[in-house]
Amino acid sequence: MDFELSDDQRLLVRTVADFCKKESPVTRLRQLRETELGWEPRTLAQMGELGWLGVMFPEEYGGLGGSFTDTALILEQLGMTLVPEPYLASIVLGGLAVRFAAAPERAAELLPPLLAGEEVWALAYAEAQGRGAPSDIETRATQRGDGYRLTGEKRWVLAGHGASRLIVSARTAGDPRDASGVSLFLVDPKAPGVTVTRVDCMDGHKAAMVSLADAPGELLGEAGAAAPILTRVLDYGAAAACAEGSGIMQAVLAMTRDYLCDRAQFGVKIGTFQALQHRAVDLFVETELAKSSAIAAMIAADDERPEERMRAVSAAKCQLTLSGGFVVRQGTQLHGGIGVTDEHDIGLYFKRMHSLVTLFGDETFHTQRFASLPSFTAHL
Amino acid sequence: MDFELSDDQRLLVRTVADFCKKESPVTRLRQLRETELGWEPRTLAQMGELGWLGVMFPEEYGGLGGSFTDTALILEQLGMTLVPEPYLASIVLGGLAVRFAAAPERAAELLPPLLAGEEVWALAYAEAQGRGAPSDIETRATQRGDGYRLTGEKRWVLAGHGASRLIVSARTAGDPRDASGVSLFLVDPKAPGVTVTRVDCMDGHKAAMVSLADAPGELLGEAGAAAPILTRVLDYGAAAACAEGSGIMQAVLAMTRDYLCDRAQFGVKIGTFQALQHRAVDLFVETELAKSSAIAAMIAADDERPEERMRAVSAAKCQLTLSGGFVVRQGTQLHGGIGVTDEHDIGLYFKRMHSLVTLFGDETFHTQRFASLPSFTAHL
Amino acid sequence: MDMSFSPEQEAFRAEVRSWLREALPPELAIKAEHDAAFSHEEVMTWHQILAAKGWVAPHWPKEHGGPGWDATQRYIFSQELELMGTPQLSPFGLAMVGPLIMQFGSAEQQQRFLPKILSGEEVWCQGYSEPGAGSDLASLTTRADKQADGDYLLTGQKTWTTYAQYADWIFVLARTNQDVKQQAGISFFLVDMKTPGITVKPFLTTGGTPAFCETWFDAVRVPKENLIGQENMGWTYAKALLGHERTLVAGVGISARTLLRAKRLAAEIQVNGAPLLEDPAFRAKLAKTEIKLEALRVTVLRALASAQLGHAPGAESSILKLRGTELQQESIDLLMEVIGHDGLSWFNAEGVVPPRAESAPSIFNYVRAATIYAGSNEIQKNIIAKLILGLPSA
Amino acid sequence: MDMSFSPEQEAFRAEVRSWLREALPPELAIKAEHDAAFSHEEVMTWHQILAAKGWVAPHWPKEHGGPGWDATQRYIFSQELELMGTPQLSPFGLAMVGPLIMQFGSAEQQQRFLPKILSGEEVWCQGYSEPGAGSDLASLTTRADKQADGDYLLTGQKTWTTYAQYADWIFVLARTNQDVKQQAGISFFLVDMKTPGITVKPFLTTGGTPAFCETWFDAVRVPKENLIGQENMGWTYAKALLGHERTLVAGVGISARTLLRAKRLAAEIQVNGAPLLEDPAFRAKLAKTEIKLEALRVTVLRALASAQLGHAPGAESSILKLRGTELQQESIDLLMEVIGHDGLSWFNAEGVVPPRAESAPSIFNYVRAATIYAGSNEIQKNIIAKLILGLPSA
Repeated sequence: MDFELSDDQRLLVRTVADFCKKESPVTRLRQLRETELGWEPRTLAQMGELGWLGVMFPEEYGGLGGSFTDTALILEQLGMTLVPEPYLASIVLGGLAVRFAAAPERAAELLPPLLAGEEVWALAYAEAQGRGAPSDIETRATQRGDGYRLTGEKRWVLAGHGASRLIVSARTAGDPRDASGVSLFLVDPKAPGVTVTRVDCMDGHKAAMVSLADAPGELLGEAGAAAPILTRVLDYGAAAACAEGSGIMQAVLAMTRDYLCDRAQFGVKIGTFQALQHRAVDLFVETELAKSSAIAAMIAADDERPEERMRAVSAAKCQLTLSGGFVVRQGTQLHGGIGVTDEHDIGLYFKRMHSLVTLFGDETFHTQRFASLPSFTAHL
Repeated sequence: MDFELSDDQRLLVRTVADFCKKESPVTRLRQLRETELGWEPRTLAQMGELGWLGVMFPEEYGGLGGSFTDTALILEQLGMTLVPEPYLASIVLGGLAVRFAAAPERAAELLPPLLAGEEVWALAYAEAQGRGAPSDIETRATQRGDGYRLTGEKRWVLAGHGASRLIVSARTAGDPRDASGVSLFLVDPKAPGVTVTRVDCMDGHKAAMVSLADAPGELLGEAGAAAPILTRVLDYGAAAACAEGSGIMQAVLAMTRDYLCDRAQFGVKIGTFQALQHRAVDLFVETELAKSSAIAAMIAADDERPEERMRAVSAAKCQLTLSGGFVVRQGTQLHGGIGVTDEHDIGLYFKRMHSLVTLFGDETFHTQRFASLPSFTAHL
Repeated sequence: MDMSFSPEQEAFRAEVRSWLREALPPELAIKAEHDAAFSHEEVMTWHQILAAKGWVAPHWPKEHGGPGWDATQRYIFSQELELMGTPQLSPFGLAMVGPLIMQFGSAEQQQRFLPKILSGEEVWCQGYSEPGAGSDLASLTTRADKQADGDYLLTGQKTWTTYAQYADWIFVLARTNQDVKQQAGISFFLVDMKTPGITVKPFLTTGGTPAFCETWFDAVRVPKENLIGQENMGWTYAKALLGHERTLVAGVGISARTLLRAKRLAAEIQVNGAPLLEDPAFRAKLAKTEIKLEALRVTVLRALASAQLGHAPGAESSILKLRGTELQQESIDLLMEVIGHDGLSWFNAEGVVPPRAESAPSIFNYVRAATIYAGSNEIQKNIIAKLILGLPSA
Repeated sequence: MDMSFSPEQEAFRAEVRSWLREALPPELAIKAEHDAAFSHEEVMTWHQILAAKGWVAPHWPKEHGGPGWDATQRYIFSQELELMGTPQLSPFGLAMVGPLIMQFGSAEQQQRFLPKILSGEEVWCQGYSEPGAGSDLASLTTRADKQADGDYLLTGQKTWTTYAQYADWIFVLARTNQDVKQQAGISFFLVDMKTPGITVKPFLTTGGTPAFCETWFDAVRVPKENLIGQENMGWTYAKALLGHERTLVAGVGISARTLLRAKRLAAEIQVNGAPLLEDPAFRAKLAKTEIKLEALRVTVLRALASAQLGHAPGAESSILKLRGTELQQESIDLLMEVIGHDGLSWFNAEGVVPPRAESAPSIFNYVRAATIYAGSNEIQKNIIAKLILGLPSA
């Protein structure tokens, strides 16, 4: 048992924190949310050069061979200043989907430019029904010659508007919600039959609605076996959300504390009011607890035993909803009027937290999953 | 729409409040919980003489022909000083079960001594399984000659240790949880085959475990039709719990406020600490809200339309759990160390609140019932 | 005690309901059906329709153009509006400065202003808060300097002037005496927004809409006729205003409407092959919020019934703002949980998300203001602790 | 970072588990299995068994008789105790005065007292709070007056002296200097309970058991050898003690055990013909508490891991008391909800309710003390606000 960062990790965290502070304060998100793309390709490339994108990928794919913990530590820092580059969408979701679904040699061909920050990928798994459950999809892929054609509607494809490759889930067999029969495909967003419509997200990010009408797709890995892979990738997504959310809470706690020390009303700093002090302590407590469960999830995310992984990830995602929801709400409340102006940064943290809470399984989903694992009824 | 008390009601409330203050402060419960019976027959008789017991019963049964609201107003006052006489157990549960189940002429024979405070009755409806659901019982009654014989185990029969009559639910047909087939019987606790074992309750009240082995019982009303009657009686019980609980909250709020004004630490009254002030306000808010929903329930309890009745009663019972649970917990917390000594009254309020929250359907039961009523999905 | 409605009251309900169905223009009815956001113009259209019917100000006395309803009728009317989802009227004229002018204004002021508030000809906004005076409103520094001719010159900055960009008039608290402390030197003015020297700059809330403005006054001349009551008594008037229609501030209708919307959407959204509304755990969650809202609704009724009997607002009315705004937030939070990933949507084209879901993300953000404005909930608690519970001051 | 256990650590776990199964006497094992309440004698029996094995003080250094385990081993040991439901040892000697004597006591004091704490020969209790000095402990008035011979005469009243009726020794904070303010004039004494002038009167808590006592000191002679460290430095020592094994105070094991008990009972209790544990809404409720408890458990692990590296307690350790006691209450509340009407039972004969449910009502009441004692949670928040968040003082 060891909660200490290695020297390499410590250096990594310091480097990312420096970058966020100096090169990507919250004003960057503010500017970039007004653009069509929402991020800067050259910043992404810079992250690639620094090795941040490939940190958890094997070396043969162009990565550094680290763990998901390394990725999570980066995301925690990026969360603190709301860095808008699509790390979670492109690297965690897109990259890991290909890593785990594609045959190793194909993955080795595909991944290097992604991890170098030269490309952006997007994972199109969600549809109108099913709340993003990997098996609850109606998009179908049918074999035509030596390729596949896909037809269906994918929703809220994060970073899909700016992606050079889409990884799309579709049924090659079975009915919606059947455990098997789900496959993953590589789809060129410019191919005939693919319509990508950019949509704006509350948090300033962008996404796409993707319409597929007999669109060509390349099967990744084995047909019909992608549901557990997607579940695993979405668990990485959930753990990533917890890490980023932990960064957000730390930032909100710090800015709230500063505001309480700074703002005067009734002739004194409002931080002297005991009711507000105790509320600030509640923020602190929730931030620390969510950090703990995020740590457990980032470590467990790499666990090969699905039950261990799911237990820690579901616990952390629930805790994120409880703690994160509380921290951004009460952080806003403690800021008073200024906190509900678009001008103040806290609203941007509030918005991003909602995305993280919503995506990759909400509280209801993860509470129920946690309660359905054998570990929940162990020792009875 | 009218939330004003009538002149008669106002007088009634004043009289009961005076009685509680002068003749039954909390010390009475403290003394009587050490006795075998737990209440004083002469006080009950006094209540009967004053007309408090029969207030909601028709005149032909020896009552005053009032409404349940009158009863609830009395219970609210009794709650304020934790008056130990078994009003809820004997009059609301026992009396109303006979009123609604028995043929009118039989009810007219039976009820007068109860309402005069000369007798105590107890309703034996709960068994080990089923959480007190009227139909989920295993006790059976079989016809023998012109009477019935009952066999089964009844649990937590409130006031059952001191009752001269037991009203017992048993199946005359059907299987556990069948909607029909439940009947109500009048059972003499001294009859052969009846074993009444006194048990102590946390709140200082007493109850009985009742074991029936081929015990004789008199059928009340129609065989097999008692489940809806029991549901109605238990709804009265729940509404009564809300009224009594409302009185408890008001008392706890008042004593907590007084303690905050009185206790000094760090050289000042602790009521000057803003965090404690705001907590006290939370107590106040919850007390007012619970009072509102208790009022709605006491009015709706007499409603002949089951859906209207169940909606208001379930809402109030849930609100009692939320508000009442909060008020006694935080009231205790605000009292600090003294609040967890047996010597201080607040612990007695805490205990009684738990009984009220637990009995006649807990939060889970009433939330689910509320959500299953057609009104919950009206206007969709 | 009685919570039922008499046959006359039920007949009144039927009359209101049938008139509303007729009167709400089809384009507004569709938006109402979908709980879409209404534009200022649409709100004013609806204001004028209600005004023409004589129903725009249910709580105004008959002599000033109210319909002469009792509290129960007003409650029934508000319930029917809630069920239809009609646009919410601006409160600044109807609920705030109107009643204040009735109570403290001169006969001339009443004749001059009240009819145009009723008709909607003149739209009002509120000039209370300042950048340095939020919760501590009495520390405001906008000054009104009396001139030789008795008029005033108004100088200062107000913020949170809701919809000032659409307003014809603003009511302003300003300091007329610099020498006395805090509340004592404040007066209450009615100011024409067209007066030279006024600059209005809308700013975005976190809801993404320009609901609020900064409003600057640079030596703005206010005629002496536009002072309400006596000089330096403005704080007293403003405080009395807080007593008006406190029941409105609970926003039970808003929360109930949001919950209804959440249920409607939950009935459509499929999770695990069944409507989300059928998920027992989620359904219990919705039920719990509805139960809390019911308790608040009865509390509002208690306050209304008490007011109808002419009693002063009781203890129960003080909790309405506190719990009402909390439940507004809790219900929109539930709605957002219902719509799931569609709640990510931010001002996209029509059709991207189901119509009923469209306005939710903006409200989800904006409604954070509810526990802050009109006296933050922390300030409310201070007041209750002191005035109702009588707890000692430090 | 790593949350897994090494093969050596797993082997250690196996050793602990198998020893516990052997060592726990059958009559205690049955009580443990049912989570029944243990008597003082039973607790001491278990103390002596652990002492004989050398495992009674996992956190004591080896030179004073600890087993020499690292933080992970101690954690594994505590997990295994939790899983078995073994009696909880009194903390006053082992976790409180023992470590304090190690840190601040003289060599003579260490030799005199530590072995008998370990062996269980001498049972300790704590004399801190007074009727007028609860949260404001520094306002205590018990006085220790120095005599000509250097000994002290102790006079005053202590309250909340947990299990003083069973104690051989008490550690006491008393005022040795009346002229300086608050904390400055307080000293720390070890007092033999057999000294003349001590009166102990147990009183009932709301849990219905005499867990606490009032303890009076009437000119009780305390030899000068029993002063810890320097005169007037007692507050400093007591504060340092708070740092010891803060992780214990979270009570994760207690809460986890309560949850397990709730689940076991919920699996047996039939509602609507199915186990309560299968009710999706109720199961989600249990899961949510377990999830919060998991977050706390990891927080404890973070604190332990940090301590193992010799770091000062980090920010994370300050929340353990706060959240840990809240979860102790939340989990017993759930247990009470599970047992339903059996939770009405109050010290009835065996068999009236299922064995696992028997002790629940008493604990349900008693555990309200957890958020009050050892520095109420409000005091904890004051401390965190000031020391960790650095918020300004009024």
